[in-house]
Amino acid sequence: MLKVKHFIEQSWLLIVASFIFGLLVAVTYASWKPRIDQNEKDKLNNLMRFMITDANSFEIAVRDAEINTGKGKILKTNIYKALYTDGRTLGYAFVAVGSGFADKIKLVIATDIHCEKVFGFKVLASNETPGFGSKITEDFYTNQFKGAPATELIVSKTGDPEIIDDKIITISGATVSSEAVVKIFNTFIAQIKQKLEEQGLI
Amino acid sequence: MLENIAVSSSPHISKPLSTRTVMLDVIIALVPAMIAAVIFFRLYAVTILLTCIVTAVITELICNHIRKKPNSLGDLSAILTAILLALSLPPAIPLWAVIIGTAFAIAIGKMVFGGLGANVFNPAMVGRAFLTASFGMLMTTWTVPATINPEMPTITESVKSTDIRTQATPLAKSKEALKGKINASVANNLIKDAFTGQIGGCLGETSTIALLIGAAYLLIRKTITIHIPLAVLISAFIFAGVAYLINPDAYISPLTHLTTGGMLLCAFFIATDPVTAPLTTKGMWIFGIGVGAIVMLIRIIGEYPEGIMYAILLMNAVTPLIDRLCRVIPVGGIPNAKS
Amino acid sequence: MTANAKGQFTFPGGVHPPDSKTLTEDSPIQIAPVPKQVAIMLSQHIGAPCSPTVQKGDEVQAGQVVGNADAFVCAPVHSPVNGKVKEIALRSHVVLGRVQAVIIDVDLENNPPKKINPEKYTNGFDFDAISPLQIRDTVRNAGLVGMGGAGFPTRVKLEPNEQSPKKIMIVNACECEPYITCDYRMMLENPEQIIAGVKLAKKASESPRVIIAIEDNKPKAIQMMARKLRELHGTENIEIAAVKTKYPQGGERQLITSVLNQYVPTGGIPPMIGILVLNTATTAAIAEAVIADWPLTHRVVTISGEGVSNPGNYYCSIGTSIAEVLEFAGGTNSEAVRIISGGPMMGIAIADLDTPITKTSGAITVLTKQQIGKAKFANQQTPCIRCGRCLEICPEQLNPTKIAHAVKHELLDTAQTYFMTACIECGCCSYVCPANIELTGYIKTGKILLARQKKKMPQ
Amino acid sequence: MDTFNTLLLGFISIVLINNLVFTKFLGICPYLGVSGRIDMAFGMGMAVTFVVTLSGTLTWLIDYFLLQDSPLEVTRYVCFILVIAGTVQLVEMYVRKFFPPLYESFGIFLPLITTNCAILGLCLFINLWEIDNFLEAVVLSFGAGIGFTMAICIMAGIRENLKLADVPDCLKGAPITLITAGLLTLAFMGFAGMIK
Amino acid sequence: MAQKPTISRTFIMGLWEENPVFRLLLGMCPTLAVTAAVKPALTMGLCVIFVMICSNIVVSLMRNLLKPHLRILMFTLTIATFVTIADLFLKAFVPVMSETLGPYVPLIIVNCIIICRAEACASKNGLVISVVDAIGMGVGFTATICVLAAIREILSTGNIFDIPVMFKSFVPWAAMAMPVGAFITLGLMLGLVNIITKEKEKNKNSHSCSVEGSE
Amino acid sequence: MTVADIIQLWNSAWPAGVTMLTLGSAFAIVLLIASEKLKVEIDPKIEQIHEALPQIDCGACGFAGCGSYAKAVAADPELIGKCAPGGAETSDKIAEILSLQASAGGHPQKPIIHCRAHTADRTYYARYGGIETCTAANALANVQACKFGCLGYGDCVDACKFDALHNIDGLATVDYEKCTGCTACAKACPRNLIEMVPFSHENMMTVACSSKENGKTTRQMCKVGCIACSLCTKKSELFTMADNIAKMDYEKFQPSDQTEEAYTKCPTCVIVYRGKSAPAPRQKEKKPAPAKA
Ligand SMILES: Cc1cc2nc3c(=O)[nH]c(=O)nc-3n(C[C@H](O)[C@H](O)[C@H](O)COP(=O)(O)O)c2cc1C
Ligand SMILES: Cc1cc2nc3c(=O)[nH]c(=O)nc-3n(C[C@H](O)[C@H](O)[C@H](O)COP(=O)(O)O)c2cc1C
Ligand SMILES: Cc1cc2nc3c(=O)[nH]c(=O)nc-3n(C[C@H](O)[C@H](O)[C@H](O)COP(=O)(O)O)c2cc1C
Ligand SMILES: Cc1cc2nc3c(=O)[nH]c(=O)nc-3n(C[C@H](O)[C@H](O)[C@H](O)CO)c2cc1C
Ligand code: SF4
Ligand code: SF4
Ligand code: SF4
Ligand code: SF4
Ligand code: FES
Repeated sequence: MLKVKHFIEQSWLLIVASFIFGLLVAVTYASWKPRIDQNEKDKLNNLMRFMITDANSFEIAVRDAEINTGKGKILKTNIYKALYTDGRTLGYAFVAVGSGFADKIKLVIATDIHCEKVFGFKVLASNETPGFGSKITEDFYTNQFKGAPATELIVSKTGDPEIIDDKIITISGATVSSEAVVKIFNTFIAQIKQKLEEQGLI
Repeated sequence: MLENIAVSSSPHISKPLSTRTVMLDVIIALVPAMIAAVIFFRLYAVTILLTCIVTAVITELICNHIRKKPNSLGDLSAILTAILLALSLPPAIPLWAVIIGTAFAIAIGKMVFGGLGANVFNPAMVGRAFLTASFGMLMTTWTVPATINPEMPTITESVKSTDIRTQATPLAKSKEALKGKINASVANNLIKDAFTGQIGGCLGETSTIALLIGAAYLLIRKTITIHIPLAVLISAFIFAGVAYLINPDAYISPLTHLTTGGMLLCAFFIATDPVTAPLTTKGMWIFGIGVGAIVMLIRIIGEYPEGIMYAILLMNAVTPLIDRLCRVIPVGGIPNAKS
Repeated sequence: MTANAKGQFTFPGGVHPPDSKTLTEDSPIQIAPVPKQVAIMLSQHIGAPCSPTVQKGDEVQAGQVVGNADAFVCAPVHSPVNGKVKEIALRSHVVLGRVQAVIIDVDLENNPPKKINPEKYTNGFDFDAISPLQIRDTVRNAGLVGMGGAGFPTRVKLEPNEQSPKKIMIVNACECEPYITCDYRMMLENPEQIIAGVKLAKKASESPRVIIAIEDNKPKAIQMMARKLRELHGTENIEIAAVKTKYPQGGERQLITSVLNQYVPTGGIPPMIGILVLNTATTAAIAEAVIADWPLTHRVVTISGEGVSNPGNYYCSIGTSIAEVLEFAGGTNSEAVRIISGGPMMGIAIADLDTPITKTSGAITVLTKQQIGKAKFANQQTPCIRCGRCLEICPEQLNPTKIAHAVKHELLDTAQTYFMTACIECGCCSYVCPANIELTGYIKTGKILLARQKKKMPQ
Repeated sequence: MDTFNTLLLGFISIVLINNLVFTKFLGICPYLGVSGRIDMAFGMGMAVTFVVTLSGTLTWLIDYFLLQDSPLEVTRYVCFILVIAGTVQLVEMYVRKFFPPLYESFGIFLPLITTNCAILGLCLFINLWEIDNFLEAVVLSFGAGIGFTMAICIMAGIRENLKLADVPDCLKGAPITLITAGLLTLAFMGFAGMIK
Repeated sequence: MAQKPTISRTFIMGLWEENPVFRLLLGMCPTLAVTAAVKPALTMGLCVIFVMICSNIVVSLMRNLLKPHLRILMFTLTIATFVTIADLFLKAFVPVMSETLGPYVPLIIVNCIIICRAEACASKNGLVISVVDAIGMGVGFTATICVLAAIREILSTGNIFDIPVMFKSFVPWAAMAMPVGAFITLGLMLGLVNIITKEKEKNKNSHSCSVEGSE
Repeated sequence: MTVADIIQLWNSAWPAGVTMLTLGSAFAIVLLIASEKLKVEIDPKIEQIHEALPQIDCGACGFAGCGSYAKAVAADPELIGKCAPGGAETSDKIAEILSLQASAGGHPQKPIIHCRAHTADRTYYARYGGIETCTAANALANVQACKFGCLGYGDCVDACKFDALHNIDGLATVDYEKCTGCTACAKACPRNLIEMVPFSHENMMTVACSSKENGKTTRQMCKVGCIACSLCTKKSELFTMADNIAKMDYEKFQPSDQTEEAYTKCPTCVIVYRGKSAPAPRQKEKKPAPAKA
């Protein structure tokens, strides 16, 4: 018994403090949780709304669609459906991941309702070199995707980026990153199309 | 009584050799490469070389002034650094970038460490690395040499317009071959042009023959020893050779590797920078092999077409460790700990 | 001509400074006039200093002992002249600073200059009649110390050692320092004396084999010695080796490597591997002590350099002041800027010309600004460019630049990790350094600092 | 074989390409503070490697089995730091008592590690990278330690040389170390993009 | 030297004399990691101020109850709690910054400055001094990293707070946004600070009499 | 906020509280046991120093944490002042703990330089053009005639960490205001000119010369050296003569008429005061000018 007393004498502060701090943290979390969740949702929604401008709300069309990224690796991603105020589906959007120059690149890609035309893509997260690969977020590059056909895209070093077709002109000095985006695109788009077809959505 | 008698420690005579003569030798050895640069890149070469030298001199003067140190231009090392930096720049780089790079090379690459002899990294490569990191685009634009492009644009044009005639270097071709876009023999065929220098690339690296003349001069004058160049070239050759044997369609031939890019300039003029290379012969071999290996690693596996600069900087970083590892052993062996 | 020694006749590293021997190599040894005053240093050798055995006012005879001590590692000192002790006072010593010296006013009337008498050594001295111990005792009493520079008492060197019996004796006749020709002249003019000395030393040290090592830029000396050796001894057990001309071939550690392809352990000395090295002048002095029964009171000094009027070799009394010695050679000329006791590579610059010459002073070199070089004279050092030349030529294969820089920043431990104490202070590294850094000077300083630190440690 | 490849590439990647010090700015304090001498730097590196492997593994386990996707997720930081601080303190006491020679050679660095963000940083990054394989977590943690050791040893080598150089007074110490570190990161960019 | 800390002095100390970045060389990781632009730097600085104030308050209140073997644990526990709160706050109200700063927010826990102040100041002083110290140190830290961030942002983008400030033909130096830029800028800044301090000391020495007289 | 809200909050919060409680207690127990079972005895001085340090183990001192630094400082007081977070206060405390020991007599040991010749007072044989340290200069043959006097290249100045030594016209001079008596300078001087002396008075009298030359030679070499005339020994019994140099007995030193007379009568003015408020050394009265004319 003496030992217990000794222990309490020595450590009561830590024990009490950890309990109180635990509560404090949990209470804060509980009260802000809705906002945090909302923020997360908003982020994706905002990006998607950026591409599908008319969309009013988004909901998951296919949950955990399995995408084969090559080398036998399977990735799960949600396919969202963009809804107009009247409930009409405007298009689909999904998060795609692949390796860039330095690290993984996470994109949000949006297509039209038939998955035939691309509305565009936005970078959700990337770690490309500033001044080099970081240029994949610039309009020069992203605009080429707006309206591009949702088929296998081709990369090219030369050409006119203003012409919207399946040819994507690389950013000079960041060929690797530019190619990476296209590669991610190509890997995902066909399989997404297939998933949507399986679900009978297109 | 004997006011004009001076006393100092032995020895009282010395070899007629000074830092200045050593540096001057290297500058002389670079003359053929500079001439080649002027032949192939005309005004570009001249302006870049001059800008580099002037900036280096001014930067060094300012640094010395701030530190209240005597003028150290006399040892010519700043000028040599400037020349080597200039020779490793692409012809079409705008002059303001040259100024930034040179100032960075001298101030951050050399003077902050205490000036000549104290710097850890090769100043010229520090300057180049900073430029590459900052202005990647400008550093990868390769102008077609004047000898095969009679309407070589003038400087003012090039700064403004992006449509100077450019040309893929053999190493860019090599990268394409690695990705299976073309056959490596396309790059291998450029070797003849590379020998004279009629090819895209940095100012000083294109002409193999000019570099070899300079190298021979340095070796004859005993300004450098053969260890480092040999180690760099042999190790690069072996790596490239193994890759070539595995798949000659994807990997360019070892000889092409040795004659293109900055390999020769690096082996004879940059890796041999005494300040940033190991002191001992054994260390020099390790250093050289390391440089060769990293260059080939970057050229073959890495994302960049060329890796000379990074190889040099990385090996510079480990030079103190190499020196520690390759400590010279006195002729009488290492004495027992007891005595 | 060369012996069947198994060495390569060279050693790793080393330099080729201009040897400048033409100034004096053809000038025969001259007998120097008697000085007016001599100062006999009581510390002229490594080991315990002597205490004076005479007092102020005493009359002394030439050859008389004026200082002695009981220690084993010690050699007595003798007066080279007849005269009267003026006082016992401090005099400048080349390395030791101010040390006690017996100052003798020379009795100029009855003091004929001492001559070298070659004939003494040609007519049959009975080498068998004298025992090794007798030789060693005579050597000690004659005050013999190594005359090649270090000044270690010769008796101690000759003493046989049970643990490592002497296998080979090397006679160091390299004279690798520029300018110096005193040993060379001795070999040309008095080969008999040297050979007699070699035979005595061989007997005293009980070495079975002797190799006389001469640099191959002295063919005349090699021929002369070979001929005389054949005439006086025959070639068995005593050989001549022509070693490569390279500085510091005469360093004993280098010489051993050259001649025998053996390495003396770092921090060790030649006896550890059974080798004895003697300088030619030392052997000549042994012969003089044993055969002519005269102690070490005179030696040949090369006075050379562009800064003296009449360069040459002079047979001088030990104790003569450098100022007076220079007078023999016509004095210094107007361009002289540095007076060196010894040669230009290892010699020590002198400021106080009253410094007397000692048993180990083989040369006085006077250099002009041109020889020293402008930058070196102005002590203009530039930063080390890590060119590695100093490592390449260091005959001990040390890392002079690291040691010197560690000393400069007072990191003695670091310096020691690069084996600072193994440096033989040959000066090669400073000689080649393009940045003109006084590497040897720093290393010497470091050794002093280390020694002092060690001394202070226990407290 | 495939997992082995992943592990190897992961290891090389975190040592050379995504080195914590050079690309993630973690552990800078000891990197500046304890890189004066190679032996000290190596000791520090070893200590970090040991602790980071241990705590990387431990926190991964806690995270994976306890916190992830549970309401307790919010206590992640507190749990992580408690685990790290507690473990380090324990290990230090233990080594000090029972292995004095070991303590002398690297244990003395242990207290310094609690406040070294390389440890917590790595635990957080492993969480961020969504590593879902135990072995991978262990290898990455270990690799991070090795990467740190390499970085600090290189720096120590350079600084030992700089001790003999005439660095301007105002830049002596931390400033020149920072500048050198900057140039080192420049050099290490050579490895960028080598492994995906 | 060991004079009793006054409120104003304590505050000033943190700003310059004991500036955590320049003088104590602590908390280098966030200093370098979040200074590619001013916004994240400012956010980070504010977080640090918040955490430091809270932890200094708690530690100052508990200062007489601490047991030696649990001290470090206690400090880290306190700090971690407030860091979590700060992190949640960012996530809830400034999600963009939360994203940019990523794991560097939780890394405040091991930021040596905070533990240092907890130990060196809060565990020895009363509430008021502790809070002032926290504010002083925090503001010093924030100001410093903002200056660093401003330099880097201007050179690497030509902008500050996304407002272009450089001349039109300025080509941004991408390297300044990379680790190189961080290390070298900080290194040079430290060098500059060293020069300034030395100048100050010199001035102080030459006027030392007048300073003493006025006090 | 309603009661229901609070209950809901509590419901979602208590698991976290309990988790941390458990973790906290677990560590508390383990660390308590560990701290008692694994206690290691250490030198009380080191412990004291450790207490005085901030104990945040930041490594700014260059050591592996406060513990290592404490140990190092205890062994080598020259390392004081490396703790940046602790600042000057901590340094003072450590200095106090280590209380740089006073001499046997209870007086602080301060250095006295046994030379008083400035460049102009000395005779030189040549110009010195070598490495500019006293140790290197001392190793070369006598550039400066007096082999005993100060060389003025300042090895001691470099050794002093407290800026208490300065080279004034070729003579190392102690600033007694700043000197802490750390003995570093005494160790550094290759000529052993610097003696650590118990300062029983603020200003101590001393014979500021080390020359062991006889009077005549000293006079030739230095204008202000001790010429061993023994005058002082006749004036005061505190002075003794050995090896051609007068010496003062510092332990017994007490300013008196005798010592004052020795001071004023010394023909070369080599007896001087050294200390915080010492008067400038006496200067030899110039012989009346006409002597020359
Ligand atoms: C410091 C540095 C960073 C780089 N970062 C990237 C990058 O993030 N993304 C990329 O695609 N290329 C990057 N590159 C360029 C690649 O190495 C490669 O040279 C380029 O992709 C080739 O494209 P180009 O043919 O258009 O020059 C970088 C280059 C350097 C020197
Ligand atoms: C000394 C020297 C070092 C160089 N280092 C590099 C380097 O590290 N990286 C690089 O991309 N190019 C470097 N270059 C430029 C290349 O040699 C070559 O010109 C270029 O990389 C080939 O062009 P590409 O990038 O279009 O293939 C260097 C050039 C020289 C002269
Ligand atoms: C660098 C160096 C060079 C030397 N050169 C010679 C030389 O040329 N001739 C010589 O007799 N001794 C020379 N010595 C001295 C020898 O090493 C050795 O001390 C001497 O030969 C021993 O003989 P002793 O005891 O008779 O003097 C040199 C020493 C050193 C360190
Ligand atoms: C053989 C040789 C090669 C050199 N190479 C370089 C070089 O690559 N880059 C450079 O900046 N300086 C070079 N230098 C010059 C000099 O060493 C350089 O300015 C120092 O690194 C500056 O401290 C070289 C010097 C010599 C003798
Ligand atoms: S380090 Fe010593 S042994 Fe080597 S070259 Fe220099 S002086 Fe000679
Ligand atoms: S020779 Fe001189 S410059 Fe060359 S490494 Fe040695 S010290 Fe340095
Ligand atoms: S007192 Fe000694 S160390 Fe100081 S300057 Fe004089 S001689 Fe040099
Ligand atoms: S080194 Fe020490 S004893 Fe000498 S003057 Fe300086 S503080 Fe005083
Ligand atoms: S802030 Fe990262 S280690 Fe100190």
